[in-house]
Amino acid sequence: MRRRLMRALGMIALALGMVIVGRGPLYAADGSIRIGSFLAVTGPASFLGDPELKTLQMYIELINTDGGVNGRQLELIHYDSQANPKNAVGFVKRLIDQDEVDIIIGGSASGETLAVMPLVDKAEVPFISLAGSIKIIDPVQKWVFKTPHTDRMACQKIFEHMQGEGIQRIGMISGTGGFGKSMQGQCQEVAGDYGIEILADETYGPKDTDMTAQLTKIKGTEGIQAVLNPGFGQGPAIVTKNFRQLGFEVPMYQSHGVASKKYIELAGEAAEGVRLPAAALLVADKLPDTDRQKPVVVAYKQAFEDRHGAGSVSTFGGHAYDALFMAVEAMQRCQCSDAAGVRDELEKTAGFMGTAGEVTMSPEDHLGLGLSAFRMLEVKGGDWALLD
Amino acid sequence: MTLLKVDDLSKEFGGVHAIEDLSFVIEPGTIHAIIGPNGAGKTTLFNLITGVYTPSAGEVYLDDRPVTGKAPFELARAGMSRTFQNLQVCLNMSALDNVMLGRHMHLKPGFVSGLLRLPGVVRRDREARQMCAGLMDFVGLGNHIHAAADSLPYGALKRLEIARALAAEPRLLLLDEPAAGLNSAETREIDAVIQKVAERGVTVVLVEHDMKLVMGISDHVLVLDYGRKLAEGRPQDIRANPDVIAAYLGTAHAFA
Amino acid sequence: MLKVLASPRGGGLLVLIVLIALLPLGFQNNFHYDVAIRVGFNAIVVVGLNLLIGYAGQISLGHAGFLALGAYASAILTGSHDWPPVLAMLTGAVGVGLLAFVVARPVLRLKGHYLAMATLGMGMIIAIVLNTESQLTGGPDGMSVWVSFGVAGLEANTPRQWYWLVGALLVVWVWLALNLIDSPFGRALKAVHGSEVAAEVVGVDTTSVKVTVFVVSAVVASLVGSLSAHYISFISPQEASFFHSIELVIMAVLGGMASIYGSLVGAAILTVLPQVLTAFEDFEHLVFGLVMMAVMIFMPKGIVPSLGLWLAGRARRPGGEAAP
Amino acid sequence: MLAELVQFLFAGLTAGAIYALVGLGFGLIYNASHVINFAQGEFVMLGGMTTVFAAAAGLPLAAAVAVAILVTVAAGLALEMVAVPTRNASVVTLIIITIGASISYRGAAQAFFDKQFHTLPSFSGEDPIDFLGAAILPQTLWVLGITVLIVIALQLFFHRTLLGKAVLATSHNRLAARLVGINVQLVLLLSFGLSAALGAIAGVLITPITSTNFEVGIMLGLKGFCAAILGGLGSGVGAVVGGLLVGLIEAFGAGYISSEYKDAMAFGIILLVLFFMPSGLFGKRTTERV
Repeated sequence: MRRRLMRALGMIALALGMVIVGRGPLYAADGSIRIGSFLAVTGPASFLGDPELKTLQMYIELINTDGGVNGRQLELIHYDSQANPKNAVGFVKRLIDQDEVDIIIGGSASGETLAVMPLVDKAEVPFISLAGSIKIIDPVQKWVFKTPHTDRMACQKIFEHMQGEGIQRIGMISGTGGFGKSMQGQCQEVAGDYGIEILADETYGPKDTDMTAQLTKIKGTEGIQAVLNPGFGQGPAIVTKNFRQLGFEVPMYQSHGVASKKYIELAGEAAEGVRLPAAALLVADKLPDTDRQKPVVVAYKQAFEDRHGAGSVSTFGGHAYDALFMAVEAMQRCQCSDAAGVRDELEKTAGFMGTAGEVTMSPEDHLGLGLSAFRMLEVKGGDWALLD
Repeated sequence: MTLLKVDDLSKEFGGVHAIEDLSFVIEPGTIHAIIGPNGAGKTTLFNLITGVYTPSAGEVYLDDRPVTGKAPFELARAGMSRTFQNLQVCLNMSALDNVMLGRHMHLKPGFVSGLLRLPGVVRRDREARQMCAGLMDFVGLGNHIHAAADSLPYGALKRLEIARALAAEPRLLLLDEPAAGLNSAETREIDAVIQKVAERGVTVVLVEHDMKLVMGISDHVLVLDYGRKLAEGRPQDIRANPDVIAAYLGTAHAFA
Repeated sequence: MLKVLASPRGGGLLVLIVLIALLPLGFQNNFHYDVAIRVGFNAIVVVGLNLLIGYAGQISLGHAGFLALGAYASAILTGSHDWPPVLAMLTGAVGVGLLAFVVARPVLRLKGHYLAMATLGMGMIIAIVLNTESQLTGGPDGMSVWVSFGVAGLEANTPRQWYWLVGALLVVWVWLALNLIDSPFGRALKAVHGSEVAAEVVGVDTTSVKVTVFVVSAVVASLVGSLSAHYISFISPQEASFFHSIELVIMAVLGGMASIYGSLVGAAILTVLPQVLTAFEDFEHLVFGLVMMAVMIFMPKGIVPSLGLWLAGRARRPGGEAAP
Repeated sequence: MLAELVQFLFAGLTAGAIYALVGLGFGLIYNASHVINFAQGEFVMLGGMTTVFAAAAGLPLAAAVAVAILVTVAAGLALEMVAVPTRNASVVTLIIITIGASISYRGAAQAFFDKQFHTLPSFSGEDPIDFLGAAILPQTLWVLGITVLIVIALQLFFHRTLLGKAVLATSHNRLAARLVGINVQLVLLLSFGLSAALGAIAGVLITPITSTNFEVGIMLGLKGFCAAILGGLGSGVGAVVGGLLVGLIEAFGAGYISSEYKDAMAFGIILLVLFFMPSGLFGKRTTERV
């Protein structure tokens, strides 16, 4: 009994010790602008949520040291949704009802974003999502905006490129997570527009360790001219390795779900020659100086990598950067932070230069990015290179 | 009419015959003992009769109807009840609740009626509680009625099993070594309990090592050796049977 | 009066009713209502699960699957087929009940860790089907539930309305569960845990008892799944995930096995704790794990039974019965 | 056709070998303590992650692996000291304690390492070897080879050494083992340590193929549990056969039937096996003694 008590007390002490290490929330002085956020910092989409949170934290700190927005400090209130829609719904209720935030930036994954949309609509809080699905902005909902390109655009960009290469018959292998599955559906829908036929359509689980079986099946399909892999996380890296292992002689296309240096690091040499659509951020240094996007992406890349290490930048963190600055600029334009004012001003965003591209919103378009904001990249010599 | 008839019963465990071609009959209203050296198959036989094991061959008849392969609860509802050599007491329940469990099939234990706590359920439960407290008194557990089962000593648990079996109001009661592990005073008490049960008209079959107990109260004795019948008859005949003496001389047991 | 208060069925229930009635006085906003409603939903499921795990001693690591099936039945039937919510909910519950009935017999023949594996596999298969059949279920992104829950013109729309609805359901279900465990059926349930063979030889059809409680716990999970789908207005296959199943079991065990009130405490702690622990940021999960281990090591029987024994010990009452 | 079949076979064997190692870890701890350790997958994660971070800190790979095994073994021993002495704890309580441990290990890895994916270089290059028309990675051969070596070593340990026999004796009857003078506490520590080491080795072996992050242990732990149960709890042969079977069902299921339902097929087959063999393929079939 005594021993058990000692062990239990030890554990409680350890837990309490964590309080000191992991500091509690810092409640800024009254009058601050409250930015609410729910991100998948852990769980299956943690590599999205992690850089997104780091970006928000870093820039809010920078903005505050520069005097804040409209003379007021920014305060970040953040919860880890673990990419679980039910958690996200709970946290958004907390952000709205308890924390009374002025704007919500978040939703690393599409499922959690879709889940909270009715809530923000009802509470009339401006919400900028960082997730990919086209369903978030089509049909347009009054209070919901988003920064990343849609999965549909990624499909279109890839197929456009394939068309240029004379590719007509492809095999597809998609992750069964939300991202992969949603993009798989979008690609199936738009493939016909580009005269592309999907001859083999395989999937893998987000935590699978080997995809040679599926790829062998694709390889055995007659007439495949390219393989497309919508998915994120470690899955695409394994697919890429298995793809090389099996000695495919056709090109591989990845999605914008792997748009970070991490992918090249994980897949190693196997990544050579892989093509994907992504924001210019990945090739910031290689952009011509005439490119209007260059200053923005170079600055973000530098700031992020200074703090978190070389090669750590990803387009995912960039989505959070875009959302934050779009919101900040809207607040500065209207000199306000009230929900309706900020929302209206967000909708009027025009010519905003973010990491994803140039954004011009309208009441009919809460994304404001064109297909041209995507660049086709190829992996060359262990780094990204512009294809077009 | 016979109460229980066992016909050419066999049970194999991985090629070993625990019971082989065993036949016997149990008449109503007797105390019937089954004896034999360790490993003779006595407990296996109980398990076969009560449906805990399924026989490899042969038939068991209750009231002349074949009951082989029926589930234990069906046999219990047909009037059979038993105790166990390795105690089977629900230690997560109170002592009284263990005995109340024995009343289960007499209480119309429906799910919905229990959920709604219908008046009939409450009334029957109250009556059963009284009856079971009486039974605990009867087996000598009168001062343990409110105890938790896991607080009772071994000897009390053995008697608790008997009370539980009696609560089911069986016509045929099978007792597996009721006196094992008890001291001589406790054994005498059990002896008395068994006789009183038999006087109420319940047919008792007991497996027992305590020869004094067996010879004192049994009307009829069946001797098993290596799963087969070695002898059968009245206690005084068994005592004189040369085969039985030979089998038992090899063991430490001595006749009283 | 004193006697009523002293009995768990009378006193505990009274305390519960008073607690539910008074809690809103301390609520400052809708978020507080939201947490309370979630506690209520979880508590209802966990009471059902505790009948299976705590009382009958049959572990299940797949009950989130049943909950999710109920949720999806409601979402699909009210959304795509315009069924009234109550009819959709009951249809889902009947379907889940039938499914549970069919799998119960072969699954419940298994014991211990093998039973854990089988129920886990069953839940995983449900989750995989929900994730894959996206035409019907919306796939991993989940689907919205637009229809408000209501019966005969009465609708639950505001957090307040949901609070009273869930509170009332919880009280009724706790009352029924307390009745049940104190009935002959409940005795049979506990006996299945204590000694299956002993129960059999006094006439308890243990298979039927186990199947009944398995089906009941599944149906309760399904009903709560339907209700929470309407409340949250969104469902995803993560409802059916292994983690959700485990979370429900942890609630039952942490609060106290074979303790109805323990289930309520377990549900409350595990629903509220993550909200509190968000303050630890990066250390949130580490602290959560440590707290869980500490509770189970210090109180291996769960919070309510352990506290009950401790109180009984302090009062020096011999042979204290475990709290129901 | 044959090439396809061989490709599927190796895909299944590679994944299966890892499941088998995790399954063996489950069995080792179960045998000694009757605890099902749901933190088993975290040992795999700790092995991989610690190696990655030790290597990044400048240690040569071999030294990094050694450090990783030591760290993981320490985590295993800590678990033994915390979880096992809990008296009056039911099976379910012990399961919850190990789940708490797995959450803690995951939380610690997330806080003290990071949340990114990491990989290690393959032990002998990435050039596939052609075998009957199928392309096999050298790392696959490492996985299979080391798994075979570990299985043989465990067999020798349990049947040829006094200590191994002591572990076996303890698993059969802890009280009897204590009575004949076996240091049961030592046996318990040994089993947890050995099991953690197995997990760490599995983590190191598979990281070059699949990469690792703080959450990879969840799925591997689950699959290892499947392996241990399918094979029959406590049976070493069972865990290996169970692990390989689960891996093969997934690979052939994905290759020949449906990649979306390959996991469901694996679970379905485990259910079917349990319906007919309630103690798994090689589990002890006990008749209830009453």
